[in-house]
Amino acid sequence: MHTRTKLLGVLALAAGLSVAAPLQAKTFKFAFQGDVASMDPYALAENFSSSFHHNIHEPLVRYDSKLQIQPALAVSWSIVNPTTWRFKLREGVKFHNGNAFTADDVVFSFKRGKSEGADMGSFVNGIVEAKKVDDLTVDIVTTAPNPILLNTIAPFYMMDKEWAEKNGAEKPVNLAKKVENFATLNANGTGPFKLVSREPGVKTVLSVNNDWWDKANQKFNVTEVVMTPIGSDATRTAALLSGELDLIFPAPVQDVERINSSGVAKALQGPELRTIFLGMDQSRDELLYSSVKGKNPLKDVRVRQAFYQAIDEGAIIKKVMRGAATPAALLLAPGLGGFNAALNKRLPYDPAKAKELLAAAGYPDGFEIQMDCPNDRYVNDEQICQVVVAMLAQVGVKVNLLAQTKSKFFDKLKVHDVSFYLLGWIPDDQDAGSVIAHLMVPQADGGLPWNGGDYGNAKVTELSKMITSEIDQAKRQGMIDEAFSMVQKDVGYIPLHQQALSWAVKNGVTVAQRADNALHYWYINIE
Amino acid sequence: MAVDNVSMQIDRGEVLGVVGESGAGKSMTGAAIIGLLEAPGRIAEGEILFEGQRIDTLSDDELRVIRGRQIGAIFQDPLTSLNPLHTVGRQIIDTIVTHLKLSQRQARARALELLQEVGIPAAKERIDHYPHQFSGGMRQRVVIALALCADPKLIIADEPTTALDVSIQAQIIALLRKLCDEHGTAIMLITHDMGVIAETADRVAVMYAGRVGEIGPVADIIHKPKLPYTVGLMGSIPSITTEVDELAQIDGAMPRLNAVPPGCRFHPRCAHAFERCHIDLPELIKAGSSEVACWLYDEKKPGKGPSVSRKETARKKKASAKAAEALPLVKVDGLKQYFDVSPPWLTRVLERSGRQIVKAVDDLEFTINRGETFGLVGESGCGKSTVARAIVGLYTPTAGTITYMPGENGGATAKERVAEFDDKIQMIFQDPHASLNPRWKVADVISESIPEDRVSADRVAELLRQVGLADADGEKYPHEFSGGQRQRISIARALGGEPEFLICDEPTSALDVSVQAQILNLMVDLQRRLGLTYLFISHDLAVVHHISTRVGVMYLGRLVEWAETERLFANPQHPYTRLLLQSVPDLSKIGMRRAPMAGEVPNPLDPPSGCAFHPRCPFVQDRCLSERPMSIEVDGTHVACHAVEEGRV
Amino acid sequence: MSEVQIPDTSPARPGLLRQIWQSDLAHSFRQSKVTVVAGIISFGFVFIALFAPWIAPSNPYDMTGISVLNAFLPPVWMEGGDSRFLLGTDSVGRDILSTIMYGSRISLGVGVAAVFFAATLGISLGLISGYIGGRTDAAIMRVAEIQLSFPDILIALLIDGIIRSILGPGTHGNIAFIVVISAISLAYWVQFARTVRSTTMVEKGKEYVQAARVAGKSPGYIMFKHLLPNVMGPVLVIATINLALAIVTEATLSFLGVGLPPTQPSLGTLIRVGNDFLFSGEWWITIFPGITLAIMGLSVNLLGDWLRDALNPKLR
Amino acid sequence: MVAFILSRVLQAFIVMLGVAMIAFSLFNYVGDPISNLVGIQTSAEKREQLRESLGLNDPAPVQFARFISRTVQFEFGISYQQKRSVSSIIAERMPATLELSFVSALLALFIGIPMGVYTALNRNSWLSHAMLSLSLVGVSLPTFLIGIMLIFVFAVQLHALPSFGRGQVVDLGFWTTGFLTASGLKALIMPSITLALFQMTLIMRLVRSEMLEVLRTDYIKFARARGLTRRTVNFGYALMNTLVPVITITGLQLGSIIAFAIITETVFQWPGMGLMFIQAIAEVDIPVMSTYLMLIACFFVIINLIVDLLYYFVDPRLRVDRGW
Repeated sequence: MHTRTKLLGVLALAAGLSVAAPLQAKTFKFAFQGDVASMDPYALAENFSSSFHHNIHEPLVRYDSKLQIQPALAVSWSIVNPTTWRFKLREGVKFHNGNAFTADDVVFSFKRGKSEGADMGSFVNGIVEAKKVDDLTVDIVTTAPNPILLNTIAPFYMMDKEWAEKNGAEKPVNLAKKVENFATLNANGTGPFKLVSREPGVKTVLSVNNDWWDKANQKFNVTEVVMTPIGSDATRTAALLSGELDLIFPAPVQDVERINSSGVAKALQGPELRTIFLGMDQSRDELLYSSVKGKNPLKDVRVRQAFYQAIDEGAIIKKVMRGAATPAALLLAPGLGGFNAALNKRLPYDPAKAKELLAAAGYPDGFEIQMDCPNDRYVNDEQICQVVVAMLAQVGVKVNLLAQTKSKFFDKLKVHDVSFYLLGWIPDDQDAGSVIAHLMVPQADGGLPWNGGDYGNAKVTELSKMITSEIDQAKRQGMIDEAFSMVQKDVGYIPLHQQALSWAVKNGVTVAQRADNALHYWYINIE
Repeated sequence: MAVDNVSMQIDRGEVLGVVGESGAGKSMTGAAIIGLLEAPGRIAEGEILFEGQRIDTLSDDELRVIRGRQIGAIFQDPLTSLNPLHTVGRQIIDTIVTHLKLSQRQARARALELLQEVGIPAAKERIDHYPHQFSGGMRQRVVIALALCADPKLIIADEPTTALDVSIQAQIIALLRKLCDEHGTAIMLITHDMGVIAETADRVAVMYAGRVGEIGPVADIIHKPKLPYTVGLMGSIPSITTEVDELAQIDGAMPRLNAVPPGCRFHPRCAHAFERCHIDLPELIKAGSSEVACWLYDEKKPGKGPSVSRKETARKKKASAKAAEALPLVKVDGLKQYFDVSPPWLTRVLERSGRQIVKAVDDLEFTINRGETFGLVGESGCGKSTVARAIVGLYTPTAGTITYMPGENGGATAKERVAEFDDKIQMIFQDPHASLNPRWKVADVISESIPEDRVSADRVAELLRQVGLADADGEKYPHEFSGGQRQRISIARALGGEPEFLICDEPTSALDVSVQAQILNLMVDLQRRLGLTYLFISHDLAVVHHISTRVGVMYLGRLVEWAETERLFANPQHPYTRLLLQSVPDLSKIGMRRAPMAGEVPNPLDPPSGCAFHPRCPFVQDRCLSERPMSIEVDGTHVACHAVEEGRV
Repeated sequence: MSEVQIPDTSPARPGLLRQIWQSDLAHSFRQSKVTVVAGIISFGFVFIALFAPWIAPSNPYDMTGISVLNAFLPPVWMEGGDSRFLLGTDSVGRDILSTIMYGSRISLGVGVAAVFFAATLGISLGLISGYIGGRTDAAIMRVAEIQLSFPDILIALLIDGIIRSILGPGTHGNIAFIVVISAISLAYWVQFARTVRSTTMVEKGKEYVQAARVAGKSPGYIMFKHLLPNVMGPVLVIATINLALAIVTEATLSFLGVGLPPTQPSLGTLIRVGNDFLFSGEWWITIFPGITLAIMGLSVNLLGDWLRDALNPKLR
Repeated sequence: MVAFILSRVLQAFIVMLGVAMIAFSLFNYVGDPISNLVGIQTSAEKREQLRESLGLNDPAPVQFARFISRTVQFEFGISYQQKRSVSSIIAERMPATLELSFVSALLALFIGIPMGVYTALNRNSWLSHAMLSLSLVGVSLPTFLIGIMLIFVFAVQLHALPSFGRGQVVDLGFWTTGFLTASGLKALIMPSITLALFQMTLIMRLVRSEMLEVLRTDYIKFARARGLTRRTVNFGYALMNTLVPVITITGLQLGSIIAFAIITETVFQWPGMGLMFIQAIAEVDIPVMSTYLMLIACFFVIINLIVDLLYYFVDPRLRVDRGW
């Protein structure tokens, strides 16, 4: 009898612990195919992490659901001189721990974002510093005039200086001391959700921040969010269909039909802004992974074009993507700044032509090359690669595929330890300029590691610099078009398609699906 | 069909001996009576009556009540007959309460009584001990106590003494006999050892190939056997009292039970077989005080049965006569062979125990002369096999020398034994199943010992013929042969290097007596023809008596006595030799009742001080406890005993 | 019974198929219908493995013959099936039947190779350890013990991981076979070594070995000529059972994504790749390889089981 | 007794030292620990500084000693991928794996042993044959295949059980448990069955063959010859003696459950150490790999120790000296 009472006591305790949420609690449970790398918003500049952090931390300016810039922690801004922007901060904003949000926090955040171990380079590299003017006013000084500064800093979130310093999280990593950064597991932002618990790779729980400043947007009824990483497509689908989850992200394209016909959930599909493309090493004199020795076949534009025309993108979309993709000829998706539909025309699929080109380039019997591919990053990434391998085989090029997990793949890509690879790209600032800066400028000319094949063309490099600081939109568009045309002419990349956004939600759950694939919990309602 | 048409009867208080060679079906008969035949065995026909009640048709549960309560059983190996995880007390009590309506406390009291009755000293403490804490002989006593739990009317004892040493064997036999007399219990004593039967049984049933061949009073079976098989069997058993030149020999081997010949199963080996024996299976018929299953005794063929063909003439010791003037061939001097059996270093440190050294052979000295057979006897663990292995070079002696041909060219010691002597010394092993590589053809086995330059098919064939096998046998694998034939192959292998000196380590102890006789005869024959010298090691005094010219007795690593065979057996000096000779069961000891000497073989890890035999010696004095006796010569007998030296014996 | 049983491991007389057929081993084989079926199936797999290039409808490694437009075709008996693809096609348009045949070839090949190397290593070390004894024995057995603290699959995973990180990821695609085979064989040698060691220690004490020593034979000779043939019985049993284990281990490694690449898929790789389509209706991509793997594992295991019982006289 | 335990502990210690050596070499010699810690842009000078400050330039024995001293303080370094201390990662993941393994071990034992005993005692009943055939299927089928099938049937088709994860867990501060909630218990069902199946069949077959062996021994025959009841013979004598050798192997089997959980955890996305290990292998996250290795070794050593002690209490031959 005694033991029984004791057991009941424990059960009651358990209930108390697990159902701590307020009455009418609406818990939103969803699964992503991976996990957020860290609770530190500066740890990794990656699309999903960025969209996740936005629920906890906020930027000075943000995108609305139509991807238009709107004020967030800054209420207004003005250009003091071409390289200095002045931001007026929102009054009365509090961090989750109750600290007030001030100019000091902005200054601290930019400093932290530029420090060792932060992965915020693309957002803060062009910024010299943030200067405090008064408690609610900050100046941001840029290295050069930046026409899209607001887009650039939209994914850059503000952290609490006092909290970070108190907890020893001044820097994203502290390697020498071999201690973990406090912010890896904890977060303190101003956003609509607070971090409740964090178990990396297992589960992350957020709860609503009732003191959020943005009363106008507080129309959602979700009070708790549980995020679980589920790597396996099949498991993710199964969990949605068995009612364990409210949303899966992404929904495997092969399961879309099944989900829609299940009656318990439906797929949400729409065009996404990420372009999937193939990159080629065009700088080395000899490829790292190829049967061709002493020269680099991919330096020959004919070979690159042969690759391009050997790939039947129509078949990929039909079979691998099951129709859930749009063919692409540019590394820029429709709807992004600088997109020109006139340029978005793919070279036709023509294996005969491809063979001819290869023969002309001196490879009538083709050659052997290795292809690097992530296997858990993009929709059906590994399968796309497999199909590409098969298609290139038809024109005599034997491709050895190395598909591995995204972190290993990115490690390789960023040091350009690849010969031929698949990558997807979505500009964080929603603008063509950063696409060119990230992917089309060789490292020797100040390019970024993401240009894995080190594609370079002096004219494009020059254009890139001009685009970054050209304020006149028409002129700027001309430059962008010229740069993209040159890349197309060079066949610097082989664009494949924009994959469709593919989420699936349980019936009775409404979400807003933004074209940049960001999932923001403050748009979610559960019946 | 394993056991066929076996009929026998046991009366109250009677000991019925069932003898036969291995595979004759003795154990199966015993198992059938208590309903413990193992699948696929079953009783196909016939009935078993116990006190007039038919028990073979009973269900398992009904039979269970009879087992233990009415019929007890004793198995061969006391080491495996007891559950290692329960105390002996618990095992006895379990059995008692199963059969008798006694409380735990009463059962325990009875268990204690039983243990005392079977002669377990300090039974009060021992009752709570586990089996592994008892020695082999003590365990067999516990097994007997277990069989006696419910005071059964019949005990089936299957080879109860086979696994025991001679001196212990005598104790157990005496115990069984005593119980039989005191409780009026009938015992079915199953054994292959005629000596045990002679001493214990009232009547004897001789089994052959699954049938009872002859059954009758023990004296008649031994002295006036009627069945030709029994006649041959009795003739093939060596004795410590009689001398024969050659043992009677039954050629061939008993058929396997799945391939018995038609007619009388013994006819292929029978010298007296006539037509009818090939066709009709004989049934038991009355012949004098016995019953015999043999057509020779059929009324329709009246006439004399065969007579015992034992030549009781005294043997001229040709070999030994020669040995006197012969040169020494092997001289063993101060041989010590120690083994380190210490637990690992760590355990020793933690348990604060020192190194543990087994002194398997401790200061041994003897000489073997050319052309003689030197017999080495002793109980298990006395170190006799170690001596063999040391001489043949398998061990490097801890101390002492073994010199080969000490007289010629200065000889060669064991350590410097060179290749030319490798071939001169060969060895024959005990287990014919383990001594031949089962994956090798016989010809290859034999070739192994032939020096490489002389290997040829002819040589192999010659060796095979020498040991009585056919040329074609070389192409067969060892498993195609019987135990005796394998031992012949083993001998052929030993002869391959044209040795002068053969070390025979228990060469016949794994064989049945009739086969043993064949091998012994073969060895004697080979010795005569090839002029071999033997070191013959055995625990069987009768065999050693039969074959040796000189005999040495070992006890705990030391040679306590050695002398010419006749002298030693006729006039033993050392108390231990006397004990052995007194304990050994022998055909001549029919119905002998005696009080065997108590005591057990000490642990060789911790031998007694002084004279190792002193704890068991009736003549022990203080000196024996502290001083190790040196060997002295008394009338041609070398003996190491203070009592003999002081003339107290 | 005191009669010593003779194990029926008798080697057949050379060159006489008839004798093999009549041997006790063959007899006990024929006695068990299940074993006969398992034997026939195993033989079938060996046949497929050896002759896949000639009997498979198409070559799944030959990328030139594959069209993605044929992807996801169901088995021929279902609506939309194509007569060219009996069991349907996978996600890149390969014929499932052919990938299974080639996959079986790879699975079986990797299994046999891994067991062969494991056995070679294990037998050598076991013989040395058992015969020489002393410190050599202690050293080898200590290593074995440490390795035994970990389950095979973990050892295989670990070795796989280590080799891969030493070689660097770039080369992995091409030498995945070597990686997987060495991982599995290094995971399984211990069992061979321990069995051979204990058998060796038993056999070493037997008198035929002493007879050879008396005849002055060298340790190498004794180990090779006397002991090796006599330890082969248990080794054969372990090898068969371990073959089944190795096949399953390879499949598991491949399923976990650290085994063989999808370009040269083993059955495990096929299951892993197909698993993503299990719920989307294209079940044949994973179910058929799954069934094949199960049947292969089961039949080899059945053979191993029978062999163990047949070679162990005590169990009869 | 003390000597026995001490010598066992010492042996265990030696094994652990060996494993630590392997883990250490993994750590230091597989790949460059520095380039795994810093970004590609870090200068050579800075790398050298870091190398010096981490003591990577010290002689190997010094480094090993330091490694050991850190290890005994549960400091296993920082995960290359997660940039978090490995000990906290392990601490988070351990409860999930241990709970799963515990339930599976119970299932394997309490179903496997009775099945083994039944099949040994009733060798020829059809049920025994059925169990044996099933067990062979259990041994032959890869774990992951069984898991996939279970998910397909019970989660996807029947919606009866969750297909992944631990369900609702209760955080007790030092431990998270799924035992206290209905969803946690439901989530346990399929993974634990999947994980237990293989061990269960192994244990069953082991118990069966050991028991058959014991039933053939002389003391069982002798016990039957004394007319002891079938129950006493089968359970008082045979089963006890069967369990003595079974204990060792079963102990090892149960230990391997923890490691076998790798597969089950992958299939069911069970957030335990196995899943962590697989991710670490795919990402070549050496600190996590080597720590996991040592941890598993540690579990094994502990289980072995317990088995030895059990043995000691069960088997009087070890406990009581021969004496007399």
